Amino acid sequence: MSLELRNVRKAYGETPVLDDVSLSMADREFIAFLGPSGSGKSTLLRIIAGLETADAGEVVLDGKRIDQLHPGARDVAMVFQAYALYPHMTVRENMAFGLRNARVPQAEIDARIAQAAAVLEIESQLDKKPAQMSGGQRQRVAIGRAIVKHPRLFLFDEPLSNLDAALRTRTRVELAQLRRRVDAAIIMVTHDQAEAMTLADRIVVMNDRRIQQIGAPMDIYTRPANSFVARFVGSPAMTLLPASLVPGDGPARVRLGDGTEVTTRIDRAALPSGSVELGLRPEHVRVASSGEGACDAEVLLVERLGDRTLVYAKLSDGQEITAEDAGLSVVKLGDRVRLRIDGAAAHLFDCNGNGHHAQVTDSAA
Amino acid sequence: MSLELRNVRKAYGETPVLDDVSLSMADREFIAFLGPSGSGKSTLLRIIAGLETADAGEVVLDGKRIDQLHPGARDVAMVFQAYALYPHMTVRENMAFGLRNARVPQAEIDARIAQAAAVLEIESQLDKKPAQMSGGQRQRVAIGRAIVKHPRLFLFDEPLSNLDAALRTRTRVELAQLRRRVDAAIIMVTHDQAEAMTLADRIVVMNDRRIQQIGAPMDIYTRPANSFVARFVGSPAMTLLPASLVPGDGPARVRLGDGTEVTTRIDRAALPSGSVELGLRPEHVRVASSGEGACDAEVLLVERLGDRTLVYAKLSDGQEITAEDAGLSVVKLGDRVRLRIDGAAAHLFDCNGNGHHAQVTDSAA
Amino acid sequence: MRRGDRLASFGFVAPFLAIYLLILIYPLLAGIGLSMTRVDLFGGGSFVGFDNYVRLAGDPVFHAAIFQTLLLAAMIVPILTVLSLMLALALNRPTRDAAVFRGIFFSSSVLSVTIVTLIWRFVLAPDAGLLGEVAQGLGTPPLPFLSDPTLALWALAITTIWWSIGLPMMLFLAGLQQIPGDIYEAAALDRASRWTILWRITLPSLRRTLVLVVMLQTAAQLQLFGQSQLLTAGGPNGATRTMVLFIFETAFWRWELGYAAAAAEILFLLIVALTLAQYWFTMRTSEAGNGR
Amino acid sequence: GSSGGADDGKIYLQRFFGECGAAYGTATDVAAAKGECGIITSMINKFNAENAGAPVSSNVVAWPGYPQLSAQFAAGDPPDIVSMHGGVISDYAARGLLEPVEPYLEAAGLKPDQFTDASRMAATVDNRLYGLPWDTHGGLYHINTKLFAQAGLMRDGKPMLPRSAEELLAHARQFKARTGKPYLLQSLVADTAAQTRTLYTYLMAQDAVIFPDPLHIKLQTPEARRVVNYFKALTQEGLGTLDQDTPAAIAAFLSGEGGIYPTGTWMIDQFQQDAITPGRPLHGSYAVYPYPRLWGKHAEFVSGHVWVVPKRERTPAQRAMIARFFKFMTAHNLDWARTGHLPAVRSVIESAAFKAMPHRAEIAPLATIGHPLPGYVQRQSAIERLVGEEVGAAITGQKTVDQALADGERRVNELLAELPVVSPSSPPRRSASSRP
Amino acid sequence: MAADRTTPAFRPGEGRVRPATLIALLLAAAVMLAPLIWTILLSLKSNQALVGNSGAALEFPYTLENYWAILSGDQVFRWLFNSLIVSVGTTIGVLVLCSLAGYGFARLEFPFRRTLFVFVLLGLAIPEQAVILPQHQLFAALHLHNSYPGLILPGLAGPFGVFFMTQYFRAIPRDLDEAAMLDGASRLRIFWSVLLPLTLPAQATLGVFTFLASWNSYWWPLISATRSDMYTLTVGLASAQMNYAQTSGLGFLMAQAVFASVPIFIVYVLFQKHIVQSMAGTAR
Ligand SMILES: Nc1ncnc2c1ncn2[C@@H]1O[C@H](COP(=O)(O)OP(=O)(O)OP(=O)(O)O)[C@@H](O)[C@H]1O
Ligand SMILES: Nc1ncnc2c1ncn2[C@@H]1O[C@H](COP(=O)(O)OP(=O)(O)OP(=O)(O)O)[C@@H](O)[C@H]1O
Ligand SMILES: [Mg+2]
Ligand SMILES: [Mg+2]
Repeated sequence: MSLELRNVRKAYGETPVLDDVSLSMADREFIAFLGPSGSGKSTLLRIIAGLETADAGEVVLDGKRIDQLHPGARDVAMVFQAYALYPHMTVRENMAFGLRNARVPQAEIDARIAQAAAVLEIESQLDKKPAQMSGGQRQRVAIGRAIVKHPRLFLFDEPLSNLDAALRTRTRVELAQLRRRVDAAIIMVTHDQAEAMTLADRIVVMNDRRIQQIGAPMDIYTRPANSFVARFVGSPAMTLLPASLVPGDGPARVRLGDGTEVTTRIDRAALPSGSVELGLRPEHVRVASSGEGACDAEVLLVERLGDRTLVYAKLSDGQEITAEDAGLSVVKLGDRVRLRIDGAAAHLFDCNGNGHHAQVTDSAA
Repeated sequence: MSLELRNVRKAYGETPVLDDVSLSMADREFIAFLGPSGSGKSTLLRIIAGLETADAGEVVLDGKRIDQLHPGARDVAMVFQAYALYPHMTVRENMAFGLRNARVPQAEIDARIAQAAAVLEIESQLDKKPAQMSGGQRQRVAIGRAIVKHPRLFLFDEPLSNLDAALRTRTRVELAQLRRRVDAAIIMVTHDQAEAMTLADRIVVMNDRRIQQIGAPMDIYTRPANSFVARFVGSPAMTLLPASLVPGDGPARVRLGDGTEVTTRIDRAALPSGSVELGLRPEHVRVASSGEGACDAEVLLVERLGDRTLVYAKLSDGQEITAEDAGLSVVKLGDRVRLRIDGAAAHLFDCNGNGHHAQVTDSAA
Repeated sequence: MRRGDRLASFGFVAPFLAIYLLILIYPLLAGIGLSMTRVDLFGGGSFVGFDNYVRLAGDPVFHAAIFQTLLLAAMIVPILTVLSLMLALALNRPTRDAAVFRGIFFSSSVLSVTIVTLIWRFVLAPDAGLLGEVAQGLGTPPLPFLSDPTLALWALAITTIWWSIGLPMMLFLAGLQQIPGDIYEAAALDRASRWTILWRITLPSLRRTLVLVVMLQTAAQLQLFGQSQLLTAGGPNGATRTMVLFIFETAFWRWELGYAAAAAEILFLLIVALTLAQYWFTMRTSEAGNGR
Repeated sequence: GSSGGADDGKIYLQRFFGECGAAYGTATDVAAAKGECGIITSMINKFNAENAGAPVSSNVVAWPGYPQLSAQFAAGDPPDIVSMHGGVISDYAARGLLEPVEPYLEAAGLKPDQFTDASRMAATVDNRLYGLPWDTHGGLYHINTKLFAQAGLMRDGKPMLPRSAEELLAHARQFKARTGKPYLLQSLVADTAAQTRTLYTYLMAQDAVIFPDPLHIKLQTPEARRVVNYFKALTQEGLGTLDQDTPAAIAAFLSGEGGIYPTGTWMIDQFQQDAITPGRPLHGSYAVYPYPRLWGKHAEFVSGHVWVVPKRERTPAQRAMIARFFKFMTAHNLDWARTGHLPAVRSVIESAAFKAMPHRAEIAPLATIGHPLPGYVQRQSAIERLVGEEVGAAITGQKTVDQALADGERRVNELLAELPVVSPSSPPRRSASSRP
Repeated sequence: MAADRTTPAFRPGEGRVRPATLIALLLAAAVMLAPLIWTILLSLKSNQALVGNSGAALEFPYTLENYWAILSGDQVFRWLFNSLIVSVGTTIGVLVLCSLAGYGFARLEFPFRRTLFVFVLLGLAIPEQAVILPQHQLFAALHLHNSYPGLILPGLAGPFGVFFMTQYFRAIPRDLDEAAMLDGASRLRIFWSVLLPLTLPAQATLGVFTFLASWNSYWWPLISATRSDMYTLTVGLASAQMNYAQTSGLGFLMAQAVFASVPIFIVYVLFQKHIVQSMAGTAR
């Protein structure tokens, strides 16, 4: 299986939604489309599925253009955000519907349903109707309906967003397992970066009608192509602080608004002139118990996550910054704390928003 | 402000929903009701609001019984899960509605709305209708509608569950700020433990019609009263492994199903006899690069969160366990790894599910 | 979508459209042609241009019919709307009793106009009627419901309201079930009184249903016919002659097809104008704040 | 669909008078039948029994059946024999839709002058006879003699009928004073025929010309004013009822709530039933007479039922069967008289058998004093409605008399002015396409 | 402990009906029912007993003779049969046409879709009497009078059903169509297997209304079916009345009224559960 999108464009009336999107995808790859609401993720997915027609560009599956094919003839299966189960059919009928349309023999239909039901552990539910099932069960049925078709490509549109937190984690594990068991490529739309990072081989970060970056999850986390990606990927988000370059040689050195200076490991030569932003992940900004740190801040919110504590704070020039502390941190709202910035792990973004990263991979906290 | 619930009971028809619930709350306290779906959180909140009547028990606000009062007369304000904004009224009218009903003078109404709008940064939205606003804006309006009433007690029913991940984090910060600015107590219902941990002074963990534990967030995280609380609080969840006590003196020592032995810091004397479960937070189960660890496991799923990596694995006896590794972990699905268990931070749960914890507070990873 | 698709799509509406065009629109247009002729039931007419319309403009009987039709609609539609709304409010509950009551209030809707007027003649006729008996029991002279011009209009209005309360009630019930329950709880916490809730929460939420009911009923009541033909024969002194009765008499008694057709076209335009005016009015006022 | 058959002489008869298959579905004993429906049904049954192949197929229409008949004409598929009111014939005849029936009468061996003047005139347009005269019906004073006695208005066991307008007023006052009940029960609600009947009758009595020509009516005359003013005054004085429709007025008369109920011949049978039933309020106290002479001469507006033959292609066998049926019907005219209507056949009206029926002697004069409207007047039923509506408005006081008469005259003249100019001989638009 | 612990009602449809409301409802129900009960009582009295005295309806004895009279009429069962054919035919026709058109207007793209929809809605403003004569001429030209198609066709042209079904289809999530499309279903199959089953409550409602209107229609059958063996029940019963039936045949008349209403009452009772439920989409 290989999917290729070439220069896809789409507008609704006067509003452009996708602008020259190209992408190619390998066999059995799991790709996540990640981006904020309205960035065109669903539209792109629906163009692949054939539920929308692109204004320009090509969709090629295994070397064959499919953009003129009927959705049912494209060998793709889709799992909808709200499941879109047929409410008047039993689970079994839901799964069989597409196969019947494709004139698959009844024996084969039964076999595939039995197999999918076993994989998803919904054997006992086969004769229920969707209304009689819980959200999690419905979702498995929706996945089952896709599986039985043995498609070459699965499309998931925010499959987890309707589930509560606990169920979401469980289903995430299930999706990962599923992915090992089916012989097909998967595209999943999400705006939850944790989901994308956990599941995907590669992430396509979208914003503002365009693909911002394509890459493996860790690449995107550690080397965001631009400030949008930097801010969007990672939870809590990377702090971006306006800074000015301190003249000199060697790795780039910047000064923050409150006067703090930070030395990075970034090649000064690669940076264009103009103002920059310093990007800092929370794990690289530590609350310093003693005075060895770099800057003062006032605590705005303490988020205790158990194993670690996130501290949202305000620098003396009013810039907000997120820092991390130990799980049993004693920091309280309103405290003044000192923060130690790990310049070696810092990122810089130039005036065009493009990212510049340390030449050596930084190590985890 | 002080709120007291005394022996509240409630059943819908034959189904008991709340069973002898008592609770007292201090002035300006922020309490979260945390529990799985169906545990009666909303019901309890609605009893306080007056939207349901308890079958037995008392609700006392500032020494005065309020359980017979009309909801509008109780001096509480509620923010509903789906906001429950009046769709045909503008934001301003939504906020003014309750004040008009209470015959607050127009000038005072205007002043309160202006103030609340400033706090919530929705000044420019005041003349819009809810349908024209995004989810996050709507929610702020719902909070604004509560604020303008200057209640003595705010009630929030899962205020964040309808928001997407990014907005949820932002709103969490806002709620924390709000809490500092209003002179009132707050009760929030949630089934998201991170939310409860971040915001509340005390958490009331509910399950199965009863309060399971009341305590400060860190208390609950570090000293869960029973195995339900242990499993429910903390994300990812604490791993609970069946284990047998190894006879001997000193702190309790247990043997897992695969033969691994773990030495805890828990007082053996306090434990009743019978089987136990060993509780391990992921941060206390580390993937060991070399052989110094305690047990072997096979990786089921790798969840890369950027700054750290969660590893879901299976021990040789089939028990699942969650471990943590560095952000840039190289562990892959299907790998066999060794896990090092930090026995000093482990918990034990006896056959009644009651928790037993280390005598000395364990330190963070 | 592709061209063939569009044709195929059109195929779904085509059967209805074909029948609609043939059976409703063609006769309507044929009616326009007819309205320009002087012709009786058996054809052989002559073209007279707009003579029939000019005649209508000067026909006091037609003027009275228009006035009375509008008056009747103005009497029936508001009362019907308010009553059916009140019933819907009272019966919007899942209990068995409510279902029985709903059945009772819908029961009259299944009767034909012939039967309805038959029944109501016996209720309203001052001598033999039910109301007459009641009046006699109370020792007052019975109201001359069928012979006093004003009361006769009320007789038609009452009969019509009794007959047609079921459908708007059902529409309102449906509308009520779409209002989310939590805004009522929010209102309770906002200290809203029952009255405030009705006016500020329930009615605004029912707005679309309200518009639908008023429009459907206006269109229906402007076509009121059987009641006035069968109950009062348009009397006394033509005081209850509606436009459709006028059209019917002109066509079937006077055999002046052209004249009847002209009156029918006027009625059609009147209904279109009034319902569209209502529609535009409500859309305009709701557009103001609700940028959908 | 066609109502026509092959050349087997079957004919289609369409009538009102109701459907009573339940009681008379197979009855052939005409003498035993009761009521309009029963008698006519038995008659047709009998004819079918006497003729091979039950040649008459009958179709009952809802009263009065003209919308259906017009529809059938318009669709080119009218029946062969149709019951029709005399006043309606001119409409269809003027359009050339009816066949003159002289040939059928001739074939049946019937002569026009066998029929009474009143019944023959009702079927005559342009000097041609357009149907088999069947009966004459007109207005009658149905009287409650018990109340009359109470009011002191009985003499020699007979009710005293007024001989002038002044006398009627005096009687009415006396009646009201002694019984406390209205003298006249009038159905003024939803019934225009009664008012028109009264006006036409007393205009005819005064020799007033109502329709000077086919396109005009004259109502703004002293004669008309006199009549309307008079009944208005009577009603306004409370001597006549104001609020009753026909069923209410009938009910009031049957329960003895008033002295006189002016209505047609068709109610005699019903009232007589009550009059001979012990325990009924009307028991033994019923009498009936033609409208009294109040002004001028004794004349009365009447009409009649007629069997017409719509124009369409017919086989000789069918024509023969129509003639045969006419002959049969005429022979049974006496049976029809039991309904209360005056028979159309002269010899029947003069027969002892007829006179022996209750009240028939009293109403027989209708056949001589009765006049229908002239045959050249079209749209008589529409005109009757207009005139009745205006007269009713005047009597109930909703309009002044002058205004009502002026309006009535104007509306009728406008209606007549719109008559399309067609020659009576022009064929119907669609010919009988469905017949071979 | 307070004795009264019932939950107060804040959502509509909860809590007890207030006594004042209940009394008002009972009164209103009495007003609704009184004429109907009166009619039934009248139908159970002999004609003779009612002549001039309809008040006798309140007294014994009652009899079924009027109903026997109706049932022993030659043609009553023929008329009943005709009415059933026509009403069922019209109902099926309307359901088929309006479902197709509703789906088309709600879901499909074709030129002038919105304009056509408005054009169809205009039909709500066309009074029957305004078109009945041209219709009659048209049907005469097509030789459709005195036939079942002639009686059924005019009932199929009503726009209300299209409006109703369109609104209902619009309320069904589009996801379902798309899922079915991906399942390889043709447009017709999506319509037939996926969406149509979901409109069953709406079909029931529209079916009841159509059946009711068709059963009660009077003018068109009166002038189109002029042969008594093609009469529908309404026309047939009207033809069976004598003039002045309100006086001398009152019991019979009322029995006819009851008799003619029974089938629609049955239809209503069978389907009433769906009615409110399915109207939910209409007012959008
Ligand atoms: N049918 C449509 N007509 C007009 N505009 C549309 C339509 N569908 C989507 N859009 C617009 O196109 C843009 C992209 O929409 P799309 O649904 O692809 O976003 P998304 O990335 O999936 O967002 P979300 O996370 O909210 O689902 C949005 O601005 C949306 O408003
Ligand atoms: N009106 C009601 N009638 C009957 N049972 C109800 C009603 N409301 C709630 N319940 C039941 O009461 C129990 C507690 O419900 P409640 O809404 O308080 O749970 P919750 O903790 O808020 O759950 P969630 O997180 O899903 O909102 C559930 O089992 C629920 O099914
Ligand atoms: Mg989307
Ligand atoms: Mg809840």
